[in-house]
Amino acid sequence: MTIPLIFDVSHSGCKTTSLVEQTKTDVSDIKDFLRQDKPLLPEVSELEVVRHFTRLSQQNFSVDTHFYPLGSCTMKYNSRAIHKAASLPGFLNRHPFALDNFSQGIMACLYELQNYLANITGMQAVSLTPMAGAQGEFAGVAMIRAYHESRGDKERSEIIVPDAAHGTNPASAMMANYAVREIPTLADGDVDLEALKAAVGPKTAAIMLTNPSTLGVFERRIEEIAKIVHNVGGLLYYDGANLNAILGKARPGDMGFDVIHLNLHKTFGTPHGGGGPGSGPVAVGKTLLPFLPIPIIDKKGDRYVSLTEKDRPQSIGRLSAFLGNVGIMLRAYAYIRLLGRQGLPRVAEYATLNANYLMKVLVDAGFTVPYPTRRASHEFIVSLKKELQECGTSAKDFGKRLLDYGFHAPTTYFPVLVAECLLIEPTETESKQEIDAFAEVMIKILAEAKSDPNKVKTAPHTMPVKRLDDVKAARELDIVWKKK
Amino acid sequence: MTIPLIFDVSHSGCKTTSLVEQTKTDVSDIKDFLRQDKPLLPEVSELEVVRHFTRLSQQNFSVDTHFYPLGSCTMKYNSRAIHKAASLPGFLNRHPFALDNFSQGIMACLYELQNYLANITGMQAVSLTPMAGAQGEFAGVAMIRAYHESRGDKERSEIIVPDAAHGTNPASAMMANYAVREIPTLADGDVDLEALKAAVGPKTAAIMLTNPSTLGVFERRIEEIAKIVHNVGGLLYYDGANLNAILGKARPGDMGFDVIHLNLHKTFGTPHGGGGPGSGPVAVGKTLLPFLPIPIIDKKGDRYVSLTEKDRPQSIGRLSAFLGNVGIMLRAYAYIRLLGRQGLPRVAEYATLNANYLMKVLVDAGFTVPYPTRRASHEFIVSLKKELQECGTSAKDFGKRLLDYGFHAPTTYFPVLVAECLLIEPTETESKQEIDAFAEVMIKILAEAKSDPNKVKTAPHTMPVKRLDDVKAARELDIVWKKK
Amino acid sequence: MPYIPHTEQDKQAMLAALKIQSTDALFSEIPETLRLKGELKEIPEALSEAAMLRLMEERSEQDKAGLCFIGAGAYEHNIPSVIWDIVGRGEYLTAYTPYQAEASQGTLQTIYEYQSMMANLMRLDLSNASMYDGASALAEAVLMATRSKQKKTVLIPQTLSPFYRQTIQTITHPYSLNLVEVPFSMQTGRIELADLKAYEGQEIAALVLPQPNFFGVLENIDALTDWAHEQKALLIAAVNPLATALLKAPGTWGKDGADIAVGDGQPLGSPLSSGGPYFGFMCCKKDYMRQLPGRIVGRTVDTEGKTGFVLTLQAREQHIRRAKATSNICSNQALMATAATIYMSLLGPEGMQRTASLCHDNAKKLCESLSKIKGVEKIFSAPFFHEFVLKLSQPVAIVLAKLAEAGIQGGYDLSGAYPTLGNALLVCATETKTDNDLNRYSEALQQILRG
Amino acid sequence: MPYIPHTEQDKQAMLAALKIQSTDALFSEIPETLRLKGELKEIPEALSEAAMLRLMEERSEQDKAGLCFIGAGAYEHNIPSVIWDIVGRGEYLTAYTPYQAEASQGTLQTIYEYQSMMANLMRLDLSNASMYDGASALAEAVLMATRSKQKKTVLIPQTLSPFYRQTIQTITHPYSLNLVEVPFSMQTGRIELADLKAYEGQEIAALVLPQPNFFGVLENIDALTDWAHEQKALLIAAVNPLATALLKAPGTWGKDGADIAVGDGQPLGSPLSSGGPYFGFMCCKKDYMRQLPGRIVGRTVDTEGKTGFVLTLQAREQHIRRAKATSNICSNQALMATAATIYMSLLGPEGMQRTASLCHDNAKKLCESLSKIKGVEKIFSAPFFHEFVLKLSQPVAIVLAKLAEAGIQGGYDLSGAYPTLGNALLVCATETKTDNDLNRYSEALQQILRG
Ligand SMILES: Cc1ncc(COP(=O)(O)O)c(C=O)c1O
Ligand SMILES: Cc1ncc(COP(=O)(O)O)c(C=O)c1O
Repeated sequence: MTIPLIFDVSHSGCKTTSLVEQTKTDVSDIKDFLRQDKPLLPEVSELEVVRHFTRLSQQNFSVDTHFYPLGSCTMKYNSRAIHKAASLPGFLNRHPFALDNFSQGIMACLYELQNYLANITGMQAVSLTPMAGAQGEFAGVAMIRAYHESRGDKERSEIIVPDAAHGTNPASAMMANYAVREIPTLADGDVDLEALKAAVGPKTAAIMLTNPSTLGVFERRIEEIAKIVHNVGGLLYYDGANLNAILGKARPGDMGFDVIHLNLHKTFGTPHGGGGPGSGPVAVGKTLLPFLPIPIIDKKGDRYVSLTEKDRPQSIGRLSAFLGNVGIMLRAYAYIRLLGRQGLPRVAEYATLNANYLMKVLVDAGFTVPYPTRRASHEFIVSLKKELQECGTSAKDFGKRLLDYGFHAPTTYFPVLVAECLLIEPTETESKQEIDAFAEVMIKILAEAKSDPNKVKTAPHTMPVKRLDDVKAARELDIVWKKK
Repeated sequence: MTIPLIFDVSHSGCKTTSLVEQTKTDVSDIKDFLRQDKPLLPEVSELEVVRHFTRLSQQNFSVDTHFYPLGSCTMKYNSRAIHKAASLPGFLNRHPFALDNFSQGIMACLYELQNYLANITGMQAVSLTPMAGAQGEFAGVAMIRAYHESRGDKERSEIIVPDAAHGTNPASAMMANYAVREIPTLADGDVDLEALKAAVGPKTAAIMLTNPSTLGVFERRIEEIAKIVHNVGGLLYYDGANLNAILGKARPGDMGFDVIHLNLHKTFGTPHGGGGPGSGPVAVGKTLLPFLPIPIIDKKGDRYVSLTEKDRPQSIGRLSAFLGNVGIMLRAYAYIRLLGRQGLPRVAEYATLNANYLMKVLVDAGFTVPYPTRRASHEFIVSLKKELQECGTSAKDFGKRLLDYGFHAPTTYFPVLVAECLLIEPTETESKQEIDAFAEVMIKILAEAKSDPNKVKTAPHTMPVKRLDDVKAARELDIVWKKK
Repeated sequence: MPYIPHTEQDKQAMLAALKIQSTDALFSEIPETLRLKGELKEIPEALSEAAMLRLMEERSEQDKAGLCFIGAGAYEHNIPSVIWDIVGRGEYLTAYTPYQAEASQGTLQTIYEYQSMMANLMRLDLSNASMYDGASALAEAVLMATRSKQKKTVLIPQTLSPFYRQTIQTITHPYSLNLVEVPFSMQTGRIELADLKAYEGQEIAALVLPQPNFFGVLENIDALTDWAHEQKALLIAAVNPLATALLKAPGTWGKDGADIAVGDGQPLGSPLSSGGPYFGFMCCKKDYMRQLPGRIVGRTVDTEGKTGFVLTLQAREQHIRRAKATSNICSNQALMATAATIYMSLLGPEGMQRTASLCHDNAKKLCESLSKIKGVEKIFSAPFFHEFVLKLSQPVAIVLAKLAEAGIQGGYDLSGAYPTLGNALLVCATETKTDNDLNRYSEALQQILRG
Repeated sequence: MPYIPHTEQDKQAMLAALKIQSTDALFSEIPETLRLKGELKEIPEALSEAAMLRLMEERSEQDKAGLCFIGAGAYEHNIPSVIWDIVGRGEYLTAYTPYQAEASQGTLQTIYEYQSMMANLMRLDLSNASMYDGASALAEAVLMATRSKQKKTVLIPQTLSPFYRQTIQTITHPYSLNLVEVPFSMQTGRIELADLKAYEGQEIAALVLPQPNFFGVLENIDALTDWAHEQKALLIAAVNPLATALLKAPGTWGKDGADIAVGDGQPLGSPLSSGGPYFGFMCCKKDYMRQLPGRIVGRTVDTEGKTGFVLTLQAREQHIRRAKATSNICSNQALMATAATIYMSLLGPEGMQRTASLCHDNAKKLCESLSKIKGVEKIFSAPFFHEFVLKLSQPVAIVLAKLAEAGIQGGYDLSGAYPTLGNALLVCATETKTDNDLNRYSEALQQILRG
């Protein structure tokens, strides 16, 4: 059932008067500044709003309703307790410029969170301010730039990125005005060290790595890589989107990384909100300490204070108007308090157990994995190249068909270097039963691909809409509703 | 898609440890009292619980998702603001036995609500304690019994109820150990006064009436009825489930009623919760004042106090352990504050306008109404007797087919005296557009009944389940899940 | 206009369709004498949503009291955050009683699961879909027993909540039952088997048996149940459902088990909320099924054989049987039962047992430390669950007022309902209390009784 | 284990399938030297949900401050109760970016409606799906303008929030732009056309123009927009979207309208929340569409011709274009944009205009009464929206501390960012304030400055 646009429900003159005080107002003193037209917004009743958006919401798959094994996204359970904690009126109503005297409670949470994240990553210090992973990446690369600039080292114009990297890595390098140099991956999923050695040099500002990589394997020669890059004066950036795999098991700081960003909205169980808000704190080692973005929470005696550019003259500065996505930080803080010291490593154990188990079941059933000799991290790749060749069913088709069976699709066509790939990340919060059920459906679709490929190629069949036309969307662009 | 039972998702040993403190406890001192078996409850993860009940909830129609014109139920919009008001932590966390000093805020709300309801109904005083309409009815009839008993009038053993009455009316009379005497309705929908006159006498304890009646018309000779009953020493009970129709337009107290109950969960916009909780306050005139159930909130100087049996020795007593459904009372209080003095009569105006308009559209389209010469109140009846005879499609079939078109069914087969009836109550919170859309679908189904009656008779076709087997449910009773 | 979607244009179009000038004409059948002329004077002018919320916030803040050690039938428990986020979803919150089964499978399956959990928890054959509250459920159980047994005498221990006893009184009054109050032992705080001797040989329909009783004390359930059955009376258990996860289930009391179990479901996820909404539950042996009041959901199949759920056994109910129904109950407390279903699912058997144990532990600790204070004496000797009775050297009302100043809601004053107990205070500690909370109470009480 | 559903049995079965003894083996590819040996020492022991909530409640209560008259970029507004009840539904809250369109129509249609509302509100051709916040959105707009114009100079008024200016600095730093700060008139508190003369003839990529500006003052937008266009520069409007319902829409500024409009969406339903999450919005003329950063949703059809929604124009984005994308943004602030969509739907054009008018009215009233106080002077002459600047006879920090004691958060201290203004205080009053609230402020300030 498609749902009409809220604009189509609109009837001119309809309003809910209880939402705004109906007293008379006088704006005659600013009459030259006033808008003459009535903004073209919907005019609907409160019930119409409730019904519209409630029904719209029901058309979504979500963690709360479906297994959502989207690789590189860590779609774990988003605890309602941490949502409640962050939604306490005292937190919601606090103005970012409340006086320090009225901010000790929240600063205590943020200060402790900084320390927890430093401990978890094995780094020296943390700034929570980046608003998402990509902004964390930008902050990290900007710190790398600031570091080289502070040393008068102006030659460094390149950032090295493996071909398996997430798109934000090269894009963040670009945002920091670096040229991107891609290096290939070996057949076993590790970085090609020879290519790396050939690539590094005086122009190398840094390398950006994800470990475990987006191929779902741990980069085993990471220490060697660190040595190679450090030897030429470059720094190491760690993309922490995959931290769920090694939480409490290994730490980027110990691997030789100089800077890392975390995705609180992945590893630390904060909800994705249909695309955001997230939070992408950065953590640094000693080298980059002075450059951390502000604000940072510090403790002076028993009082918490917020450090600004005055306290941190070498800081790359501020990335947004206030403190970042504080509501998400509070959720991550609460999450860590709930799991505790023992709970965090358990996350990595069960996330990895689930991924390896599911991979095993699928391999046994005839699916192809590109790195069959490797342990999966918290996620793994299945390639459907063979199925495409033999049955004409693509990774996209498999993904869409999964929807019909009540499972969200894995990530498709990423990383780009594996043809027809599904990147599957079950997370630790899914049960063996759920994973078995998913595997069963995968196997069923594999059979369908052979017996009734058209069924798979035209999927989904049970969603509110059938397969949508992306090409038309881009060609005959309709991105803003207009009054007819 | 059917959803497995939570018991089928259960896997022994699964639990969410964060929900309960994991410290050691010692119950050895009560070991003789302990249960030896593990209660057969589900063992599931928090995510499994969230997913299960979220998905279950999506299988419901509700006011928030669908037009729900269920007659006699007043399925109006349930304001989220009043839900929020009643869910304030200060209200949720208050113990019913908190000291009076810590109860002035809540008692202020309840005291004012009593006064508002007295004013709205034109009665002298109110007790909020009944937990639903039916308990309000019991309280009312019990007061009537107490009144007659207090006068030593022991002969009165009958309560008169029109045949159109809601089932709770005779059932409540029975609960108060009265015999029920039914009187018929005339062809124009009013009570048969001759039958009434013949029925009343020294045995008459009271008459129970709904006005507007459940036939969707206003009982025009209510003053005469009052006189007839009062003349023989009987009292008049008003079932206030239909108060939405006359809110601020006419008052039961002015019509001669001695006692009434209200359904806060109908007229005052509190949510129905899939069957409850509701709240059924009773209001009385002077005659029954001493008998009101306790507790009642009173004001002594500028302090609020709760009256008990000591203050009200003639009270019928207490109907539950505490104050009744306080959370629902708070919602109704907030609702009245939001609508205000002008807003309440507007409810009746638009509820009645919607009903009359919809009736007109349907009549024009060929539907049969049993009282074509009458104004509809806030609801009206359509009889599908003709359609059943001609096409074999019943009121039930129409109701089920409506579901396929995204509308909840009206009340079916009530009141019992109109064959194949649909009792339709649109409420004031539905727009003309929605009502037009509903009418259009009704007309479409009427056409289907003629062209493709089987489609209608086997509806619904698009719900999570097809038509369910009631007979099997009652014959092969399965009302508790058992471990296989 | 709050919540009215009509524009002036809509209204005019509708009036035109009806061929009338104004909405006044819609009320023309109401006799002129009965038309309300003026305004509703008691009703204030409309508030905006924000103003209303601010008012309500002030009122709710005004009542903020300290740490809660009051029980007496309503108990502070931790409520997992999941519960009300789900129960508050529009699809649960704003649906009606699930008459249209195919469009109400969410509510229906939930209630079926509820019935299953309650019956399993109580170890009885079946459960209805909920009653108003524990007290009214018990009153209905008493009626049910007298109907089943065709006898009028019901034994009601004084260890049953006085509020429950009053409710039974009110609700059964029209049927002139013989409600006999059974006194308790001043020493143990419970009904002693020996004291029941007096009632032997009478025509008893039922014995009501609370567990734990109003004093928090654990009754001697097995012996009393067997006694009732020897008298050919029904045994109606009135239990705390959370405690039942830890304590013997009613269905296993004595040789044959309780016949009916009722109680208040509040401990299973309902906030205190000044006393409501909570919900009553009612379970029984299958022999009494057709006497059971209230709604029942059954599992069945659709025309294609797929599992589904419907309201069933409706021939007991008011909307079918009218004056011959088992009760007049129509709306119940479905939403609170939904909360309880989620509560039980989240905690599971282990979590509920553990929670009950934590309650017991905290109450024991608190009782120990309070009864060491000079001027405080624990008066009953029998074991208790999470409430206990103390006798104070000063009037309870005065002590409670002073405790309130120290940020402590000290308990329920028994001196009104049980004057023979003297300055008796009923104190409750649940799993919500930390050691620090318990200490705060003892310290404050010590201070007060010393001063 | 919190949130891990595996029973010991499940775990053993899975290990057995993998033919390993323990989960340790799963980490065997991590070099031994890198395996973390000890524990995470900084992380405390796990808390139960109840203990965690109690801690967080204490922390949040600890920060409870008085009536809020602070603005400076984050504004207290009434948030209709509907909004977060719906936004908090699991289906919105726990979905990912809507890559799988057919299983994400809820989010996609919502964003399409969001884009439509924002574009209509701004009177510009299009809107993206959201940015992180107003400041970073503006920085991206500056980059977008310099890319489009292939020029490096951008004029940035000092009436723009200092925090926005710092953010632009940080984000554009790698590109070594020429960011020129334009001073404001100390008399009017805004940029005067005459003062722009100095920049004429330079190679200007864009002029940034805040409305209202950081002081709350209304800029002379028409003249300044025309000036920018005469210089062949783009005009980037940085606006408060709620104010825009009342004030001239950027798309209608001057003869040709602003080219890009950005701002912070917080006033549209996001709670203050210590500064985030809010969201940035970004709208522009269609000429700049391919330069726009961030996600965009388009309307299309399915294979049966039914309407549906998908992410579109992805060739601008990092996951397709990598180092050649228009930005690195990936996750945005979708949920807050959802809240804004519901906010705008609820209030509608009339409600938003009325709200903005109430803000203005309250600010005017407060400004009048405060500036009557001895020791208080309103320093700017140009009209303002809902914020204004006062000069005090005492240091602002001291006055604010005293106001706080009286339960009033008096405003934002400008003396740090604008030392030349002296003891300057930026005060904001929105529609949340009653006359009584305004009086409380004046009385308190009077008291403080008198004493
Ligand atoms: C590996 C990796 N790095 C970075 C990001 C970017 O994170 P964000 O979307 O929070 O900007 C993602 C998100 O999908 C990712 O998977
Ligand atoms: C006319 C009428 N009276 C009484 C009742 C009973 O109200 P409750 O369900 O609250 O007990 C109803 C409910 O449907 C009704 O419609």
